[in-house]
This record gives sequence, structure tokens and C-alpha cells, in this order.
Amino acid sequence: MNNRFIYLDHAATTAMRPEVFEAMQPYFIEKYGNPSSIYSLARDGKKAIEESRDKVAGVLGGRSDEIFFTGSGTEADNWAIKGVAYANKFKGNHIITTSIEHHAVLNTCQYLESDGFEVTYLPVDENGLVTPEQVEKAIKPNTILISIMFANNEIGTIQPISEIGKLARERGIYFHTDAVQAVGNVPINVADMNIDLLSLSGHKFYGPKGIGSLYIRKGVKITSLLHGGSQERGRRASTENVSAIVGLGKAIELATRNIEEQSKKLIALRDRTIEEVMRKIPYVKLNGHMMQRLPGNVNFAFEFIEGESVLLMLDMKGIAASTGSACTSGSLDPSHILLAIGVSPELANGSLRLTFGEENTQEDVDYLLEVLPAIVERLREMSPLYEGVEGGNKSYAV
Amino acid sequence: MNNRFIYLDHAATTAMRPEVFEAMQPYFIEKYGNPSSIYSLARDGKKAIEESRDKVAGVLGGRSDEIFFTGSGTEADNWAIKGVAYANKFKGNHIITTSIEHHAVLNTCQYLESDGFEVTYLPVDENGLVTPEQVEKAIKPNTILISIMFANNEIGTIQPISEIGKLARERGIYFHTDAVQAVGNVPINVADMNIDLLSLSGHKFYGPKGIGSLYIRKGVKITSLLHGGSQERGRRASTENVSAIVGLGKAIELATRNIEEQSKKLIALRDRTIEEVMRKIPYVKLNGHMMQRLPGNVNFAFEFIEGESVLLMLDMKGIAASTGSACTSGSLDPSHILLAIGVSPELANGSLRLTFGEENTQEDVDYLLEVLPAIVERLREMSPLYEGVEGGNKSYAV
Amino acid sequence: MQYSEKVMDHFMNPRNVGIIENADGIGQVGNPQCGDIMKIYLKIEESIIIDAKFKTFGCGAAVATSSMATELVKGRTIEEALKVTNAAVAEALDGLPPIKMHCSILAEEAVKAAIDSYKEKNGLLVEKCDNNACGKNCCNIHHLEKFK
Amino acid sequence: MQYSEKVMDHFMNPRNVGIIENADGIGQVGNPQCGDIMKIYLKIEESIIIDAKFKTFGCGAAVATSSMATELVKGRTIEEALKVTNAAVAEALDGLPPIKMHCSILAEEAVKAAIDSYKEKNGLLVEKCDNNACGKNCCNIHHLEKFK
Ligand SMILES: Cc1ncc(COP(=O)(O)O)c(C=O)c1O
Ligand SMILES: Cc1ncc(COP(=O)(O)O)c(C=O)c1O
Repeated sequence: MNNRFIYLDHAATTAMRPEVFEAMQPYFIEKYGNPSSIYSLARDGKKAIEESRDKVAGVLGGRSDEIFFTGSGTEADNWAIKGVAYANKFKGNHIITTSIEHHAVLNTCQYLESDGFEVTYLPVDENGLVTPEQVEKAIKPNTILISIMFANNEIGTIQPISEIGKLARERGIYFHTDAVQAVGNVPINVADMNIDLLSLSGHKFYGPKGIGSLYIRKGVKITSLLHGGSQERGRRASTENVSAIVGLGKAIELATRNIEEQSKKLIALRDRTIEEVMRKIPYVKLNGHMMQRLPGNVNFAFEFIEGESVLLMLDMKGIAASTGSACTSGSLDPSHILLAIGVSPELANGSLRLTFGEENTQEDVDYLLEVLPAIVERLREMSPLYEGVEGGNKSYAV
Repeated sequence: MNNRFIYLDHAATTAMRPEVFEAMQPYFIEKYGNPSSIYSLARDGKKAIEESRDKVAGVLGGRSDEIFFTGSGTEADNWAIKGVAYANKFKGNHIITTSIEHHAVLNTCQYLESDGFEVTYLPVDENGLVTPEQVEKAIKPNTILISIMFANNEIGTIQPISEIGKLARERGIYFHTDAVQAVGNVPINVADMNIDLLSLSGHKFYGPKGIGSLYIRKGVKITSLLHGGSQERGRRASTENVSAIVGLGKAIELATRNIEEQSKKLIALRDRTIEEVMRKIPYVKLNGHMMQRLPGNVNFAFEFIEGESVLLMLDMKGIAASTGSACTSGSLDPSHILLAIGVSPELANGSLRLTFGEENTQEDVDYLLEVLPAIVERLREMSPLYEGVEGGNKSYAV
Repeated sequence: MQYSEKVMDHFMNPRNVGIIENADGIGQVGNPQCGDIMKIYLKIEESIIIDAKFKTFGCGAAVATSSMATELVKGRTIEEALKVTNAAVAEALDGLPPIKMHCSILAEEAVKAAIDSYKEKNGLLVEKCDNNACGKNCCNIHHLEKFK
Repeated sequence: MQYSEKVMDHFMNPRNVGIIENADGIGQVGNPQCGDIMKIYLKIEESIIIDAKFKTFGCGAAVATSSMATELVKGRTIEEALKVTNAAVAEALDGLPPIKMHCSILAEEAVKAAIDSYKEKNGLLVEKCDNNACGKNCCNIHHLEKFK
């Protein structure tokens, strides 16, 4: 076994920063009061929540009273979509989204379809992009919501959010964006970008798990998803998770402080990885857009081999990565995202996602480039599909 | 100011036990892997989640695959009620609950009423009890769900859950109980008590905030509330909040280990408080049932004074307590629970809830008994309603 | 609930608690169902409020606004006192939480009611208020939309 | 995904990888769309499997079950080999995660297909399978309800 450990799966989740943990710590045991209570013990927690809300608002360019804390990114997505759908169903029942959304959006839309809503799933091009024109064409008189992710979780493609926001606003249609992968990685401004609703999730930017936030522009008509007490100004019930809220605030502050510098660093790691892997390993395809791409995202499809095997071998070498395919998600189907950008099912099975984060270095890339070609080669040697390929017979079906 | 601090608001929330925090700690920074990933980093988290699930199942008397983790008690309540309602709406649209449920249940039911469901809110007697006979009478051919809380959060009254469970099961109607206040305080067995769905919340028994659980008996037809990834066997999406899940497991284990002993201790504190306060302070009423009552719950209504004032003065003396009334909840209306047991609105405004927990002692009660009578007296002196009362004019409207 | 230090001070050490025997004006507003009752007693000599006292049933803000209102009107002419608005009471307390603003209205109305009773007793009341929402009826105040 | 140590061992150090030139029986099951292809080569002498090799495109479990299946059939008669069930393969690996059980079926079917090809070549095949779900078609296996 190997003592080296390199984490290249920051899109799945991130380690909490020590500063975030420190900020949270007082609220676990010491300042445990329920923020809705009136006694002194509760006061610090309440204040801390509002400070955290201010931070999120500041980062997103919204107002503090437009920020609502949720139990996760998934909850934020569910709330945004179901909440707007049910609150506006007398205006219309049509929703526009894309075919490459996260399941938190896709499955919510599918649920709404079973409840009488009509959903258009826009196709994307080979790079994973939708165009504003496509969105515009899909708009119908009964369209009430457009939900398009800011950046894709598998292939990292960044959508033309500003343009879509603009045309949605002009037509008075609500615009939601799942920015779970984008926050902390690319600059966002809900006002400039005409975003009405935006979802984010703490654990994707070195904050805690089990906490998210939904930005809801003042005036947006939305029903609650969690009914109950009057927390979050009556819109999202449940005793506030003070420590996690504080952690999210701290994390978003830290993640966006040097966002440009950090982004440059990640892009350097990303681009070198892409370049070198494509140079060293034959029969490989880069999934996603070359430029409109999350700074830390790399996604390859290797021919003749299957992704989980690559992951397991990388894991034995101390590298944690993921695949867009089957195995991680508990499902056996190839990634709907890769299929949507036109990758064949067989090739989709051979995908590998590497997502860099703040602690990664060029040495990590060195090491990756050292071990990955051998792993791919070894698995190809074992693959019945590779037999005789080296002799010129390039590919089975790309 | 005063250096003493006595926390008598355990029904609102509790301080996390140090052991719980210790159990959680490794999952914040060190073992941060996403449990759905396949690499080694994720393995510990996944295992820890399943161990936690086993603990919850063990405590409740259910099976591990019947336990689902949620982001809160509120989410568990919303899921149970909406999930069963929507999954069974073709069987019927009638739900039975009580008028003293927590808002997480009440407001969910009200929401369902706006969506075509019919809800019977059973009245309770002066002690806050519903009878199995009332429930039985309310059942109609289109009844699909009975949701009755295990124990009340304000007045502590414990309902005849076993009997209600039995009659629901006999008629093939699903039975949900909001046991957020009961877990860790009274013994529960979902099998013996014929409970189909049960909600609980970590921070009420010295566990973390922002984590809850819903027990769903195998075979119950229920739709998801959070759609998305395939976590929790596809029924509750979102990256698992590993540390909080581990914390909940540890907390429920510790809270139920010596439940009888702990219960005896709390009952001693409770009963002495009730007895002495009623002896020392005139014009006071005990709200809730004398016997069928949570071990740690005391709830008084003081005539001629208003609850928030009492709380503030107690706070200045270092005692954290709460009121069933207005001020804490952000609403100005008197508690729906006190009104439901027939307390007049004016008297309901003068309520004080004291809820004892594991760290409380008889010395705490001594201190409370020392300061409370003076506070009540002082506020009465200030009250226009009290003028001339001492001279025999006992009460305005109890 | 986050009260300012000033509110807490006026709650814990309320000024002018009590009653004035043979008061020249007494005003009571609110009702116990709403959770607040304020009763203000005024001693008035030559149109000047030379003493003010109160009794209040209510929350911390209700006590503090009563205390502050009596402080603000003492030594003033009744015309000046009538100009003490709820906003002035709240401001003098370094602000109130939004859901407690109604207490400051109650305090303003209690002072007005006490002055009205003085005027009435002395035949000075020219115009009668026949608008139910003018502050004689607590429940209208409590449910004014702007304080929700 | 939690694989047993045995699975990881057979994945990282697979036994019998490779091809057998002039094999007596070759069986291939699965297809790349489903994410798994297993190809098994057998050397058979007097009804005894004296050598077995495989090539597999697939996940960790696919490789490990291929490895284990070839180990289990080596040295056996073809009749014995035909009795090596998917459960036996999985058990020999100290179990498989539920969603990976289909790999063990694939391994069983690959062995059967290789033996079938041997029998066919040698005129021994008595009954023909004309049931699509018998294992010749990967996609039917993958979507068997009991493995969902
Ligand atoms: C794009 C996107 N949306 C939503 C989610 C859901 O977030 P969470 O798992 O925190 O609920 C994720 C990550 O899992 C994501 O990548
Ligand atoms: C009876 C009852 N049900 C539900 C809840 C909601 O739990 P949470 O605030 O953890 O969501 C509470 C406590 O707030 C409660 O006391």
C-alpha cells in the first residue's frame, strides 16, 4: 500500500476548512440555545445566523432578507422548483430545464410531471452547452419557470446564465439556477445576472454538510417546502442549525475572498492535466467544454475500459477520484449527462472525473500523470475490447 | 448580574453531549469523503452511517432498513404526512390529527387542506388528551392517515399511542406519530405500539441540530419529499450529513441507555417544582395532565401577568425558560395548545414552561423556587389587572 | 427577541410604576386577550403634566414603552405630550424589534387616552374620535397590517 | 461500494488473465453498453478443463468474478463446471454488494457459454437454449428485477 493521499473529488464534497470548524465549534456545546428563544443563551446564535446571512447575501450580490438557509443543496433545488411551480400553477404549468441537470432538479421536475406540470428538457450540444436561443424558443405562454444549472457537476460546463437571466426577466418568467457547483469557483451576482432563485450547498466549498441556502429574490411567489414553525421568516420551518449556518457563512466568505487567484491556480492544474493525459494516453476523449468550464474540473472518457476499475486502481495508489458512470450512484446506467452530450453508452462507462481543489498542487498532477497511464494500460490489457487495437484498429464505436 | 446559569428549556433544544461531539469530530475534517463514493476515504463514513441507523432501529424496535435520516424533525413530519397523503390519494383524502400538534404537523395539514385533502383536527380534553374512542369515531371510509403526537411540546401530555396504533392497524389506516419530544424521555417500541411512521429530531436528546429521522414501516406507501440522488435507498436525496448522522446515533444510544433511571430523576424535579410553586404562588394553574406527562415538563399559567416578562426576569437571574405564548415564536397569538385545553387567551398569555434535563439538580429547583415567587409578585405589582385582587377579588376570567 | 440595553433597563428598572391617587387623567388601552394592557395616570396642573405613572400587563417592550412614555411626557404641556409619537418612544429606547412596534403605539395611545380623559373631565374635548381604529381598541392596533 | 478483501485481491491481482491460443471453448457475454463484457477461454482435455483464461471489460466485481470463476472451473470436468453457480462464485469472493450480483451471473454465464462453444464444436450440444433470458443477452441479465 501507499502512503500518499491525493483528493481529486472536490465536486463530490470537500474537507471542511479548520477555520470553518473553529467558527462552528462554540455552537455545538457551549452556545446551544435555540435561536428562537428570548434568553441570553440564544442571542449569540441568533446574531451569528444573521451575520452568516449577510455574508451569503454579500457574496451573491443579494439582500440579506433574500437569503434562506436549508438543510442541503437538494432541499434548495426542491424548494425552488416545487415552490415556484405550486405557487404559480394558476398562471401556467410549463417549466423549462436542461437534460444535464443534477438529479435534484431532474427528479423534482419528473415528479412535477406526474402532478400535471409540463417540462421541457432542453438538449445540449457536444460540449454540454444550451444557448439562450434554445431557451427562448422553448418559452410558451404557460411557462412559469426556467431552471438551468450554473455549472455542471460532471463535465464542468458553465452555462450562459446572464443571457438566459436577461431573457427570462424580460418575459417575466422566474429563473432558477442550481449553482451548487459554481459557488466559490466562479463569480456570481444575482442582480447583474437577473437570477430570481439560486441554490447552493455548504459542503461543496469547504463548509459543512447538511446545510444549503436558497436565494429568493424579493417578490418571487413561492410556497414553502417545509411547513412548521416560523423560522426563516416563516418560510422554512425547523430549529435553526446554528453551527452549520455559521460554518456555511464562514466557508463562503473564505471561498470567495481570493476567487480569482484560486481560480487561476486550479485552471493551471486542470489544463496541464488535460494536456498531458491526452498526450500520454491514446484513445481518450475530453468531456465538456474547453473554455466554459469550472476551473477545477477534468472529465475524460477512456476507450476499452470501465470507469469503476480505474477508480479502484487509483484508490490503491492513494488517489480519490470519481466517475460519471454507474457505480458511484448506486445505479447501473451510464451518466445521463455524458449521454446528453452525445458520448456513446460504451464510452460513457469509461469516464473519469478529476476535480481539483484548494489543497492540490502541481506535485499532485505529477503523481497522477505517473500512475494513471499505467492503470489505463493495465486495464486495457485485460479488456477483450482492446484485443488487436494497437495494430491500427482504432476504436469500436466513439 | 448573576453568574449562575440554569437551563430549564430542554424541550426547545439541548446542549450536545461531549461524547456526541467526540463521535462526530472525525467526520468534519478528517473523514470527509462523500459516502456515495467508492474510494477508501468514503468507506468509514458509509459504515458509520449504517451503524447509526442500526442504533436508531434498535432503540425504536424497528429494522435498520426502516430508518431514514432527514435534515430535521420538521422534515420528518412534512415527509411523513405529505408523503403518505400524496402516495395514497387515490385511496382517500381524509387525515385525522389533533388540535395540539406541533406546527410542523399542523401547518403541513393546513397546506394539504389547500390542496384538496380533508383534515379532522380532534379536540382534546382539559388535560390535553385525545381518546382512542374519539379517533375511532372520526374515521371515515376515505381516511388514509392518522397523525397524533406522542407527547406534547408545551404541556408534556402523553397520548394513548398504543391504543390508537392498534385501532389504526386493525382498520388498515396508516398511523404516524410525531415523537420529537418523546424520544429519549419515554420508552417507545414501534412494533408493539403499531406505529407505521415516527418522527424524531436529534437536538432534543443532546444530539446535533439539523438532523432528524423518519421511521417508515416496511410496506408503507409514501412518496419522497426531497427528490434527487439515490441516497437513503433512493427515498431521501442529498449528500449524507455524516457527522450529524453519527451524532444522532450516539445521542439516541446515550439518551435511552438509562431511560428509566433518568426519567425517575426528572419526575422528582418536576413534581417538586409543581408542588412547591403551587404552594408558594397564588393564582396559578398547572397546564397539562398530572400523570400522563413527560418526565421533565412543567407548564404553569400565572394570572395577571404576561409570560415574556417572566422569562426576561428569569433570564436576568440566570434561568433560561420559555413560554407557550406569543413572543418566542414570532407570532403574537396565544398558544394554540393552551387554547385547545380550554385556557382563556388572557391566562394563556401568562404561561411559563420549564423543561428539565439531564444536568439539572434539586439545587436548581431550590434556586428557581427562591427567585420565581418574587418575580411573579413584582410583575403583579406592576399589573393593572392585579389592582385590588389581594383583597379577595380572586380572578378575572379563568 | 433582541431588546436594546435601553429597553432592558426600562424593563428591569421601570420609571414611574404605580398609580396616582386622584389623577387628573387616566387612560387604559389594550386588553388581556391581546397580551398587553397599559394604564397611564397623569397629574396635570395648568396644562402641564407634572406627574405620570403607569401600570402595565404585558411583555418586556410593553413595560419599557410605558416607562419611557411616562418619562417623555412628564414636565410637558398636554399639547406637547400629544405630539409624542410611537416612533419617538421607540427611538428613545434605541429601537424595538419589528414585532414589538405595536407596544410603542399602545404607549402613545395610552398617553392620548389619559389626556382625553383629562380634557373630557374639564370640558375641553372638542372633537370626538369615532374611528374604531384610532387606538381605543387594542385589537385593531395589534392587527394593523403594517406591523405583521 | 464496499468490496470484500477477497474481491479486491482478485481485482488487483486477477488470476488467469489472458487468452488461450487455439482454445477449445470460448464464451463471451455482456456488451459494452451495459458496462461489462466477459470473455472466457477454456482448454479442455477429456472433458476436463485443464486451463482457463479471461479478458474482462467491466467494474471491479466483473474482473474479480471472472478471476474467481476461472479459478473455480480449472481442473473440473465440464459437468462439474456447469454446476458452478453465480452464488458459488460470489460466496468464494466472500460476497458481493447487492448491485454487483449481476457480475457473478455474468461469470456463470460466460463459463457456460464457453462450454457450450466447446460442445457445439465437438457435436455434443444436445439441447439448444432458445430463451433470450438464458444468459446470452447481457441486457436481460442486467435488468432482472431481483437484482435491482
Ligand atoms: C449541481 C448539483 N446540484 C445539487 C447537488 C445536491 O447537493 P447536496 O448533495 O448537498 O444536497 C449537487 C451535489 O450533490 C450538485 O452537484
Ligand atoms: C413536537 C415537535 N415536533 C416537531 C418539532 C420540530 O423539530 P425541529 O425543529 O428539529 O425541526 C419540534 C421541535 O421544534 C417538536 O417539539
